[in-house]
Amino acid sequence: MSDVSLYYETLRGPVQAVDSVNLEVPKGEAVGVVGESGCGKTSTSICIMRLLPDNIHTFTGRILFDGRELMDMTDSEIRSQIRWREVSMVFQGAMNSLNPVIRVGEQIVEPLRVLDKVQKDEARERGVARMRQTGLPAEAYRMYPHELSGGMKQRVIIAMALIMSPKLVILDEPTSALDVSVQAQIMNLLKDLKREEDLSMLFISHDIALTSDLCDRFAVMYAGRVVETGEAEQVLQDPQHPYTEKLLASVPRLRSDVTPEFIPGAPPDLVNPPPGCRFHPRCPYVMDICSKREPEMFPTGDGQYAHCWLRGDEHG
Amino acid sequence: MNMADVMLIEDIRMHYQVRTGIFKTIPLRAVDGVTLAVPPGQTLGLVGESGSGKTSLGKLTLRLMEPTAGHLYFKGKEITHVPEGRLKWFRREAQMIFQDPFASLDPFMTVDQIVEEPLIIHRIQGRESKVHRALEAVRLTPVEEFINKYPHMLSGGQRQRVAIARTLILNPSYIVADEPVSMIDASSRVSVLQILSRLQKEYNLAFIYITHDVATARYFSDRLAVMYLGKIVEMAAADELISTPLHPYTAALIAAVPDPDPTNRLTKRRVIPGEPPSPINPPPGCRFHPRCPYAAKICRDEEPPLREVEPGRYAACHFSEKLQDDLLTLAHGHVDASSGRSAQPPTGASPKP
Amino acid sequence: MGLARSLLIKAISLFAVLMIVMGIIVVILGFSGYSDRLLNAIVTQQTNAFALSLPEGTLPEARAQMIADYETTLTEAYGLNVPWWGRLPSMVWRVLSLDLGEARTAQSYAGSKNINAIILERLPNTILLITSAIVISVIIGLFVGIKAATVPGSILDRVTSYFSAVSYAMPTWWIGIIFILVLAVMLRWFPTGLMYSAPPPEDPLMRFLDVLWHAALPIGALTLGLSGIYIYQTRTVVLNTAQEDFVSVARAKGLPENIVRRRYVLRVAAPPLLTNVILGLAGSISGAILTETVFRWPGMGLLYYNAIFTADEGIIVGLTFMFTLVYVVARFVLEVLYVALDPRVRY
Amino acid sequence: MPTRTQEALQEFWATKVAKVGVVFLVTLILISVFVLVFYPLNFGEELWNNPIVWADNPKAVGPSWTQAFSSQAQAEHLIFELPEPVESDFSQGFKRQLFQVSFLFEADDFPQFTSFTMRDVQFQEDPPFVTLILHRPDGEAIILLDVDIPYPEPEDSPPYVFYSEDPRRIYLSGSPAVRLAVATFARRQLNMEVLVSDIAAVGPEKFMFGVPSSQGGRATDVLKGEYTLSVLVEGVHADDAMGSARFVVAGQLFGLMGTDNLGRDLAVGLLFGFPVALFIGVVTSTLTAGVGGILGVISGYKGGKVDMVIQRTVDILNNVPLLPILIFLLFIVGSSLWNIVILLVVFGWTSLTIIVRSMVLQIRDGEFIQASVALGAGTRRIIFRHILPQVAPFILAQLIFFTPSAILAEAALSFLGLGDPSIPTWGQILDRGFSDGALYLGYWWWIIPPGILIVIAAVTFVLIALGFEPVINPRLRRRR
Repeated sequence: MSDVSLYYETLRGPVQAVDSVNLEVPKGEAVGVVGESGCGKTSTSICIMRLLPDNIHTFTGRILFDGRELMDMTDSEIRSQIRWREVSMVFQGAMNSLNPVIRVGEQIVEPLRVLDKVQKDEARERGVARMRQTGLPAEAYRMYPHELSGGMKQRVIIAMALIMSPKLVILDEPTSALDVSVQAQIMNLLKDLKREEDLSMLFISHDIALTSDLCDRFAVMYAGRVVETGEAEQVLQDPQHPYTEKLLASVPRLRSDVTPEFIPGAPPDLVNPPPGCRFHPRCPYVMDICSKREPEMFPTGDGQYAHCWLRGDEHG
Repeated sequence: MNMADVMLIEDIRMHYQVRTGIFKTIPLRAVDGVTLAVPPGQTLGLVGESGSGKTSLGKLTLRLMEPTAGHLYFKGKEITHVPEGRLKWFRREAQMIFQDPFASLDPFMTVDQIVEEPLIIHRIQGRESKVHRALEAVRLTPVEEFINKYPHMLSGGQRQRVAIARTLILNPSYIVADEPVSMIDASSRVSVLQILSRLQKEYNLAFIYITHDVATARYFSDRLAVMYLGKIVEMAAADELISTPLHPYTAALIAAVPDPDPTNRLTKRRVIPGEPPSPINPPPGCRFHPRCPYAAKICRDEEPPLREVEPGRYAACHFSEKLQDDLLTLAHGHVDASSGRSAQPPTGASPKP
Repeated sequence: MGLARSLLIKAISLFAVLMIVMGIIVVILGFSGYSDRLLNAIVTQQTNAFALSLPEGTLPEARAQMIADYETTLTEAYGLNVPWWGRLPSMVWRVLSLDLGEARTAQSYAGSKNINAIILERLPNTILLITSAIVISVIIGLFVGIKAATVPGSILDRVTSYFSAVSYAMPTWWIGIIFILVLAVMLRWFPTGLMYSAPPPEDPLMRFLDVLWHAALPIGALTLGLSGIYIYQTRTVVLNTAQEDFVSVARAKGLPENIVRRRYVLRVAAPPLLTNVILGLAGSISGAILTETVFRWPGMGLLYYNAIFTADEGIIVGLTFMFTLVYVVARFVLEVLYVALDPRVRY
Repeated sequence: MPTRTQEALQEFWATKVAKVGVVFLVTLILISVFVLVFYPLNFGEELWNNPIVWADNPKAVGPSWTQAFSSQAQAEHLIFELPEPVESDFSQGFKRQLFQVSFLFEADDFPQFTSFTMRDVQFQEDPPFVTLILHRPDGEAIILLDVDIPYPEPEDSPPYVFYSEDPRRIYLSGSPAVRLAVATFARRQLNMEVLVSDIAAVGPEKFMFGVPSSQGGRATDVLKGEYTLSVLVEGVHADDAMGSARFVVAGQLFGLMGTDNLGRDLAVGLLFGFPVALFIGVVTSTLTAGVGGILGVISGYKGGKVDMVIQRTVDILNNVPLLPILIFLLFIVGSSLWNIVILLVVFGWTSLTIIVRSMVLQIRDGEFIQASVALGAGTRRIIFRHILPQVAPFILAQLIFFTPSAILAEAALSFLGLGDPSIPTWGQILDRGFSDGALYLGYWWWIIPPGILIVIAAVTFVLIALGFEPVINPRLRRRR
């Protein structure tokens, strides 16, 4: 993804939900997109699937998937060639992601039946195989969503996301509604799947600790922009952007005695974001230039980049 | 237990009747025999997953529900079955902070009206200055900027601080905080907890902190009690309980929680299978036995009592002593994703400016 | 098994409703003295019939005695010698066992005064009218409502919402009157009322076409009155459902829009839409009274209207019972459909 | 940032339907206020149902403005008040008064009827002679009638005064004496073979205002031109006199909205319908919303046995076919406006109770209510301060939504003949028209306007309710 912007139209003016975002998901790797609520994480995933709502103000940029430019494709091409076949998605709120009146098995294999015209029995076989893989009993195939527990529903949705063997799976807060023990089960399942299927994953979460459980690379978002990207080791152990640093420091730890701190202030209104670096009103290291010019993407290490004037001085 | 405790809970039970047919009802034991004490100026963390009965227990202690059995003493006075009409003094002393700051404030009232309401209910004079002081105490400053706003104009963290101001304005001595930060963004979570800590010290408040998040519980609580299916399975000082759990469920709960660490992704978490069963039909014997990796025959037949395993450390497991080492690795050791080999707990990230 | 049980519960509760409605009607009739009058009328009528049936040569005294005896027997048989509440159980039983007695003025085509016969004759006519109107309105409602919901805010959407408002506000019977005035009286395209031409055509096909020709205006009026409501309800339910998460998931799955709409929006919206049909049923059965009156359609509604003005209590009680029965049965049928459509209510 | 109420109002006002609805509503209210100021409160009994008031109006004729669409010149309705004599003298023991009026009659159609009314006839001994003479444009005159004034009763004493309280109206078209006079006139002056029975059949006006038609036979054509009616009063005393008189040449058109078959001015009746419809709609819906809302709050907040009783009642009422039961009950209890309103409320509150109950259940378990309980707030404070403000907008929206239903239900019941006869409504006017066959005779002015007014009144509230819908259900908000 390069330079992708997505603004929504509202009564008060356009909301800059996603603003000039660059993001790369290498094959077989999991990239975590981390940020607080309203920072544009989910909107970013919507751009890739092109599941845009009606109130779009601006949608620009380039999205390259496997060498193909998605922005140039028509809606029907996206639908028949990209969605689920190449990129599938596990949505936030597993509870509402399943059609309540269709048996879960049918929902899992539906893309096979509709897009690939696979025969019923074969689809069923493949569906049950995927369900086994995600830890679901075969009997669940004929059940309705309301007969399943939250964890099982989440597994159904993961099985559904894998049914077409896509290259990339977008996971949007896949465990946020689950209990911690079930959350850990699902994370283990995702780790297995990543290894077994050589899947690329885009893991979207507000929980940086949870993200570290799965992801090889991180992209930290703040107020519609990516502020830092890099390998997990780089971002978690040597954060280069003040926001990343503060975000990490705010996480209460279970296994160390670091006292968590908070970031003063509140995220900006995206209808009217602050000029320059959007983090500058909350940044402890703020400089003159921060409120005047938007920082570029400065490389700070091998594959690590930060949008911060602090790093611009050191490296550029 | 000692009568100086602000809140003393004795073998409290809360059973509901759940209708399963037209004529059939089944008892749901949301809280099934819990004994706890909350001393002044201390925080008791109540940790558990959904359906464990932690919220029910919290509300019972505030008499938002009437217990089925057991006794509640507040500052030595029994309040178990006192009718609502004679509880007004208690309502002044005991307060609750709710999970969802978007739901716990009346959307039709301004910040001013919300914070003022307790004063009106208890007919307390000098409302304006008290509201100002309360808002200042929760750092909603300048007060003038917030006082006339409606809840929907505030962020989650700000709303929760309004809710805290509302509970504190009566100078209570006991507060039940039910997941007060779980719906707030990570960056403001800590600020809300810090405000609570500061006020606790200032006013010598007794807290029950209800949460599913072991990490914030450890940070904010003096003692922790772990609940599973309506019962307390382990109770100890927060640090001890986290670092050396004595109950398999506690260990599993801790194991499930990651710290931000790049090595996490290379290993798999040791998780307990299954999901918390419904409290409608709890398993016989130890309620955790169907999911427990160490379950033996005795666990199916005999319910383990909550006993003092070590001084000041209580656990409800037949094998607490024997399992100590295993539980430590279960909770903090990682298993390599490919080999299943135990890895050492990391020492945490070291952020630097 | 659970399915059968939940349907049984529904059946029992609907039967209870029927019983309670009957009870209320009977109590009100008794309390207000109508029941006494009703029964007295029957006794007088039957006594007169008995008097006529007596052989010619009977002596006047013996005749008077026999008639008086007969009348006493009847009075006792109908329980007129006890106050109205004493008759309650037997009355309820009579109505429940569909023994509705005799009408005072109304007659069946064959000339019978038996209320059962009259009602049974009228029932199919009413059902013909209502069923066709509801089926057509639901089809129109679904079709247009879905179209309007596809692009909320479009011209079609706005036009339909105005149409719905006006359609809701337009009494069906008045639409019928306008139809008669314009299409029957002024343009003479359709008959002004009734169900058959003056001598009904002999040929079955022609007879059927004749009924169709007569039914066109009442069905048209009912449809115009009902469809607006169905369009609006469909639009609302579909719009609500279309914003559920699982619909976005279905789109993300790469399903073509028609499948998304059919399986994810309409299939899920079907149970609430059906609820609307169930609730609409009440309105249309009621509407039939007015529509039949306007078009002089020989159904239960017209019978009811005439019964009110001839104070034919027997018919009023009988028909009120029948209306409730038809309604309750229709509701039950729809409940069964509902259970079939929504797996969540099968407990 | 605006408050919630302001936001809601903005959202409401943003929809076009709401604006149209509000404009309609204001109009309805203005008309109703006008009616309430200018009409007597017992309009129904005193005026509408009093045939004397409408006697001189033409029966079942269309509105005047339809003349514009007609190729034929229809007869205008002419009313002539004759307040005083044009001549009056007393000489030689002979009193003579002459009342006179001249008028142009240019219509292509004959008048529907003619009538003559006299007031304050007074005399000393014998009643005076009153003679009606019609002078035609062709110079002919018809002595229509010598009015018979009865002799006074023996116990009365002079001067005798007749027809002061109760003016004497003579329906000339139906008077045998007029028929005879006109028949004689037609035979002698018009040379037509006309019998008295013919005149009874077609009405005397055909000859009073006609000349033999070119078609021949007994057909006549209208004689256009200036007519004069003279009323001669002859007595023997100086103060024998007639006070005043009125002469009506009934037209084929009348007023703004025409008349019904009793000659009632439909415009007047329709106007009176405005406040009645508003009253029925608003009172019924307010009571319904009040009962439904209160029972819903009680049912939801109290729970337990109270809840169960309310819910079972709702179940029963919901499963009852409404109109037949309403008709049945109204038939038993008798139709009065209040009975209609009460029955509509009794059967109308259930839907709101169900929804309010579920809303209250949700709110009651909501955290801010629990927070208030924890603060020690009493039941009253919780219900009035926290629960009612949440459900009130919804109840208000439902109140508006109930209004058209009430208006339509009353219209339907009235149409079935179950309306309150002392208070005319649009439904009752429609019922009269329908049962008197107006429909089949093509008297559209009697059928269409009341229906349109019912629709407009109902539409007004439907539109406002539609405007409220996006406020209550944000999912339906149109994206701009």
